[in-house]
Amino acid sequence: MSAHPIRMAGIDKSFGPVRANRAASLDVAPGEIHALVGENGAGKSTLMKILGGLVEPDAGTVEVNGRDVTGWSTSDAIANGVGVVHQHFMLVPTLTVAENVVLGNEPRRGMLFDRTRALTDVNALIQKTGLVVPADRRVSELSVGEAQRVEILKTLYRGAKILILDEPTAVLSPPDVRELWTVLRKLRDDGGTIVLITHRLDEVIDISDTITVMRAGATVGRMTTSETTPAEIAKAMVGRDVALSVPGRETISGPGATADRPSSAAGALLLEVRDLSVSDSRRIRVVDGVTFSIRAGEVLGIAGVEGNGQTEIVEAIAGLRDIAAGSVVVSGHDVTRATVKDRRAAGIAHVPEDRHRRGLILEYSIAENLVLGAQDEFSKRGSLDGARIDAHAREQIAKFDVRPSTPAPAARTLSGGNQQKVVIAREMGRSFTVLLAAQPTRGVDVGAIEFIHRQIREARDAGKAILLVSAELNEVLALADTVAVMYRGKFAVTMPASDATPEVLGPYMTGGNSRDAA
Amino acid sequence: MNPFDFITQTLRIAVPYLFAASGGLVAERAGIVSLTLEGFMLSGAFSATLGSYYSGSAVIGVLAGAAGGLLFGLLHGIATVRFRADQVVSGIAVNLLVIGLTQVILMLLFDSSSNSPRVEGFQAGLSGFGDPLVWMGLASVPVVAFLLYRTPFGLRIQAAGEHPEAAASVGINVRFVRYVAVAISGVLAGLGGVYLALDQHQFTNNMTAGRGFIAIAAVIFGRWNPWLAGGACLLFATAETLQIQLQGVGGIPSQFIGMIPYVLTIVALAGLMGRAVAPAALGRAED
Amino acid sequence: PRGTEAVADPDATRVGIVLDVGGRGDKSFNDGAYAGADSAMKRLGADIRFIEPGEGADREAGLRLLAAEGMDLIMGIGFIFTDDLIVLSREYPNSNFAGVDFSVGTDEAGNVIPPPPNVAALKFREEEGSFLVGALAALVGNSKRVGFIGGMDIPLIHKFEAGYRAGVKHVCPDCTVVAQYAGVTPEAFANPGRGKELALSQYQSGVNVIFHASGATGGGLFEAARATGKLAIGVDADQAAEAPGRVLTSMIKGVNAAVYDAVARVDGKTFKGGVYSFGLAEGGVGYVYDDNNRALIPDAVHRRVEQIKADIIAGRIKVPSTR
Amino acid sequence: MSESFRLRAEEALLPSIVALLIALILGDVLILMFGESPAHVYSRMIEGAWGNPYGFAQVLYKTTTLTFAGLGIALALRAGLFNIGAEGQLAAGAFGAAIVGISLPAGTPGLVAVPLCLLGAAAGGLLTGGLPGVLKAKFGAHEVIVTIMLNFVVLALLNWLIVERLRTADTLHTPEINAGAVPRLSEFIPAFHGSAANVTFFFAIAAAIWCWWYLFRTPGGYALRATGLQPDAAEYSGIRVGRVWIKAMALGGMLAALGGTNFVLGYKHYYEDGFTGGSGFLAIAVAIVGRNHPFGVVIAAFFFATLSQGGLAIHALVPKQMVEVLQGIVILAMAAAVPEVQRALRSARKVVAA
Ligand SMILES: Nc1ncnc2c1ncn2[C@@H]1O[C@H](COP(=O)(O)OP(=O)(O)OP(=O)(O)O)[C@@H](O)[C@H]1O
Ligand SMILES: Nc1ncnc2c1ncn2[C@@H]1O[C@H](COP(=O)(O)OP(=O)(O)OP(=O)(O)O)[C@@H](O)[C@H]1O
Ligand SMILES: [Mg+2]
Ligand SMILES: [Mg+2]
Repeated sequence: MSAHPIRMAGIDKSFGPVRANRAASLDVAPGEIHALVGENGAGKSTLMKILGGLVEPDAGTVEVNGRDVTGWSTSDAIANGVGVVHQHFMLVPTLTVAENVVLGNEPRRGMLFDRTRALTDVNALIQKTGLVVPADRRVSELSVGEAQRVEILKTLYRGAKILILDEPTAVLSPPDVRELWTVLRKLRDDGGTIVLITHRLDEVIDISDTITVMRAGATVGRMTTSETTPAEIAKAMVGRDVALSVPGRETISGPGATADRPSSAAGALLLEVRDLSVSDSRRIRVVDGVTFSIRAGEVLGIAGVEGNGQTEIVEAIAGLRDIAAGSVVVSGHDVTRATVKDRRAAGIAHVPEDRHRRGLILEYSIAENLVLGAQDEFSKRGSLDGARIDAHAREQIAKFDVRPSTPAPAARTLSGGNQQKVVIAREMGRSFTVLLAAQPTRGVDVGAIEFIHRQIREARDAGKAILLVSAELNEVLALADTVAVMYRGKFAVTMPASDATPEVLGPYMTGGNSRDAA
Repeated sequence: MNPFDFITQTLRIAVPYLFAASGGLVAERAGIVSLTLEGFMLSGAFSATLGSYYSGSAVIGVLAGAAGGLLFGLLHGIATVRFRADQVVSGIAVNLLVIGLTQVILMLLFDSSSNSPRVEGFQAGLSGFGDPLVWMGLASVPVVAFLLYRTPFGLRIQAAGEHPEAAASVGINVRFVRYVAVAISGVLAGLGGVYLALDQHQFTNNMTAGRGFIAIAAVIFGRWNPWLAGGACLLFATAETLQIQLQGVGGIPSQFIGMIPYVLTIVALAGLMGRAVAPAALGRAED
Repeated sequence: PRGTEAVADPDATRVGIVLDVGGRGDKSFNDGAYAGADSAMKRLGADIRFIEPGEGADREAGLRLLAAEGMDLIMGIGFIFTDDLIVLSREYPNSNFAGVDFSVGTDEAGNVIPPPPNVAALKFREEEGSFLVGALAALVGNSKRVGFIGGMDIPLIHKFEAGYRAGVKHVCPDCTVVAQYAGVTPEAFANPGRGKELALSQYQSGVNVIFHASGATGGGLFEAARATGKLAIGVDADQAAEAPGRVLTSMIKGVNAAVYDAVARVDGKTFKGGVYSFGLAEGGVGYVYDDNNRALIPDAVHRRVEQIKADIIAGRIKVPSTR
Repeated sequence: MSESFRLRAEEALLPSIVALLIALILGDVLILMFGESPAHVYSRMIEGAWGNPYGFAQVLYKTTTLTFAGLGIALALRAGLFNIGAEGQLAAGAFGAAIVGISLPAGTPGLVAVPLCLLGAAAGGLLTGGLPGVLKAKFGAHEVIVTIMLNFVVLALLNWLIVERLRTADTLHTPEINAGAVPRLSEFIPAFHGSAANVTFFFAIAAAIWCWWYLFRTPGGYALRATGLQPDAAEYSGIRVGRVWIKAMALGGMLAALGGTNFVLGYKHYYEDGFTGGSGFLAIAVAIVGRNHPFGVVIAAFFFATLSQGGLAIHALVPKQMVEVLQGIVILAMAAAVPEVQRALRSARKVVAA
């Protein structure tokens, strides 16, 4: 078998003005685990979608096992043993695990869907691969880790020999990641070929055999894992030497980052959360009796695997979710039952985790977005004060270095990083005492991350109380004074950042050391 | 009125609702909003009348009626799936188009703005149960439940309505699934109209009289579950039978008795069932 | 025969007719008017134009168009034209106007307010015809329950019900009249499915004869009559063909005759405004008795009904027009 | 600035123009099926609508009702809600105005009576539009279904009030109002003599200007549009989405209801069962063809009014229902063409820009 399983060359793909891929190439040898790395928006997912038949390239050729398959469809890809596990879950929540796994390839008895066989087949596959999930459960009831396993089961069920995984570890806890590695190695040893996308350079070093680096849509490097270092990979990704503050487990700005901190814990109590409980729409407690407080000049960082209640905590404090029990006090004012508007008036600023859904009105201009929530203050005798809104926008744009630097463009037309800057500018550009920052650097590039981190540090130094939630453990470690780990709706542990390391916190993230497990 | 008559009357009244609601359910589960049921029914009724009139055969009438529903089902499909037109807007347009076209053609062919000549129908008998369409209407609920839950295609319909991207990622042609679903809904709702027309042995202008909207209410009332939606159809039909039986009793004005199904729907939407659990991708164009 | 732009004789009487919402081909009211106009065209050589309005404001627009063209007679078909005719007749005092079912108001003292001098209000005493078919239904029906199905639940239709009810009671004081309406919106005149279920439930409750005043909804009644073998009574025109052998009779409303008559008067230069009420005496309403239904009506019954008719004409029986 | 204005105008107008062209072509085919010449039919239509002062004034009359109802629908749509209830709201508004007008003593000065009648109309709209808004906000009841159902309920209720409570002999209308009438346009422009067009037309234009100001120049409108575009983001920013929904539906209902005064205060001076004649449904098309912009709504209302008035002039040539068919085609073409043309437009610009 001399033909390479994957050979892509000269791939071009544009989405409107965005050139997602430009003359990108990829060459994967048989039986290897190949890592595909690059900054946000570098074009990794697009390249893999082209390989998986989801997206058609504008130019270039795709060869699979030596055959030209350029422009094939998803079903062609599946039929030829190419399986993609997408960055965003592609599962139908109302169907069961087994139904999701066999969807599109259903076992039949006559013209009927053979549900029994689907179940036995999927259970057999679970046995064989060790990807344990309850096959007859609805997907909506699964944890993210389980859902991730279902995604992999889906591709294997279709007999995938070439497996593409787009950031499968983003939502997994360290033990889950280790389990995944076992599965992937086994698949490789059974003759499979694996392409893995991840932002975590330690993982790249851990698992891959070969690495392809992408930057701005193009392939800029190809290296053998055993012959390179994280720093070298990072340099290739960004195109210059970087003091790695890019999240990546071993490359974070270590304990030194905390050294420049002024001694905190002296300020006034600005945010007090007591016995906070939040239920989801199915009345399941997703936040379960959490208590903490933050003083002026303090950053509390919440780490944890996503989906353990972090989103809900922030949204409950911000007033976007009903509080089932407990209380929230801001600067001495009880806001437990207050409206979003009143909480904002009480001093809460909020950088939401999903800027597209919550943080911005994408059709509105930059200027309009910069007054979102404050529109009443920017009006005069019942009318919006256009001149003031414009002046305000110019000021904030300059201060937060938003590009393009004019107020008129719609937020939709900005890049992700600049969209996030608009949100930050609005929330931090007004007076506040408590900042809720949820995934503040998600999906933004290195330069922007530096900028945002600086803003957060400055706010802390100015005596604000900051609640930082991030999926990036390293970000939490870099910014927080106190670190809490959330697991299943509770704080599994709270400790000073100076004592915290990934090794110490890791087990708590999966319930290993949690107090109620003890 | 004896219980037998009460039940048979309720079932006869339910037949067009059952057809239309079953059809609407298939389309909605695939993610296509079904405000079109009224138009599908009317086009079914009209085509059935033409088919029966020109062939002299009720069976041909049924086939023609199904084809009429299919035609406008596909039109709605092309507008919303191919051109990604807003599904509510397209629905309103389709309804308007059918009302206008049926009248124009009625005028053209029969020089009448109100009704067609008498056509061949089925020997329904006194209870109405001699009409095969009654049985088909009653069967449409289990058939749709079977389609949705027991066939591979049903699984794909559900996937297309809940998470079209996920369906597409495993090689399912979501557009095709939606076309088929909206075509099925056109045929089924069309058959509801066929029943009305052939039972009357003629087409009367606008003879569906809002039944398509009651059917869509039944789908929502039934929380997009075929069995519950079928139950809702029977509930509405029972309300109507009661309305027929109660008229003139107790001095309640007919206007108020006539409101029962509508008020029932509003109350149900507001109170009894809580938040709707519509298919997640309902109304969203696939891209 | 849509061509209304036929070559016109310059001396012909020119007539313009604005039809009610249902428009041409409704097989009842508007078609009655059309038939009357048609025979006026054929027999009197009149030149007649029709307008079919869409929504409310188009009614006046239609009348106005015709008046502006200097028509000799302008007609509005339906009570809904009443106000529009009054307005136009004042503006065009030298034109003649006629309104079928024109609604004649009364002042506070209960006296009739006459229409303007150039307007002929063509009214029908539907209750008289309904009275006769009510009596017939009770006499032939062989049941203490007699049925009525109305279209939209409105005063105009209540007139039919009131006369019918009185007719039933006149010959059978202990009979019950089961009166039901198909709805409260204009759709109630075009819902045969509902009509059929109403009829079936009446028949199943022991009713043997049902009279309808419900437009196309009545189609359902005739289907029910065919299915059950029981009897139905038609309205406005002779509806015997709707269910051969099962139509006891039809309550005729002579819209065609009234329209023809108005055109003829204009043609003969004898047109005068005022209220023209068409009842049994004038032959404006009546019931069908011919070869189609002779077998259904025993001679004795026929004689009795004819006697009642004579009594009404002679004023010996007062027929109510409200419920 | 002028460049961006040109682009925006292009994006706003081009889809409508393409849709109308498509409808025109399909209309041609239908007319040909009747053996008539499309050019002849269309010219008769235009002539009937714009060819004489009376016809033109009738167009203005119809524009008035459609503008009000279209604004009501557009306002709700801007908040992300589909108001299919304009038919019932028109009727409720007309009835409300009539009731107030009837109760006022004869001879009440117009400056007092007209505003009171308008308030009566608005109250009717507040009830019929506000209820679906409240049910949506409080219980998540789907506004499309609720408004459709409410149409039936409102029409039945008004029918009962007319027939059983306010009965006037033989007819289906309330008694005439004593006070609150609005002058006809023919009092100022004699050529409009006889037309139903009245001063309410200017109320409609004023309402459109107010809507524009409200939507695009006030914090309330800012919040309303934000809610329609991204309810989650609106909620995040402190906008109370449920309240905005209620407000938008109530305001929309009131606007649509004011359309009823065109008939009651300006034309017949009574409420008549069935006077709406489907304007409330046609207004959905008006809102959509007008792209939910208040001024677009006025233009679209004028267009559909022309179609309706012109339709009267072509009876002798094609059946009157042709107009309904044409309306259906216009809406469908519009709905299908808009996303398509916008995409085409964007990619064309990209090519130019690249
Ligand atoms: N469907 C689309 N429409 C428009 N732009 C798109 C689309 N998909 C991707 N893009 C853009 O193409 C570029 C490449 O995106 P892609 O998802 O391939 O990046 P990535 O390397 O996977 O990034 P990340 O690490 O954030 O997942 C980005 O600028 C992205 O916004
Ligand atoms: N789904 C989408 N549809 C349309 N355009 C998109 C989509 N996703 C991204 N884009 C566009 O692609 C461009 C890049 O977006 P993306 O969020 O990937 O930027 P980025 O590379 O992360 O930016 P930055 O460098 O500022 O972080 C933007 O212009 C954005 O508007
Ligand atoms: Mg990005
Ligand atoms: Mg990606």
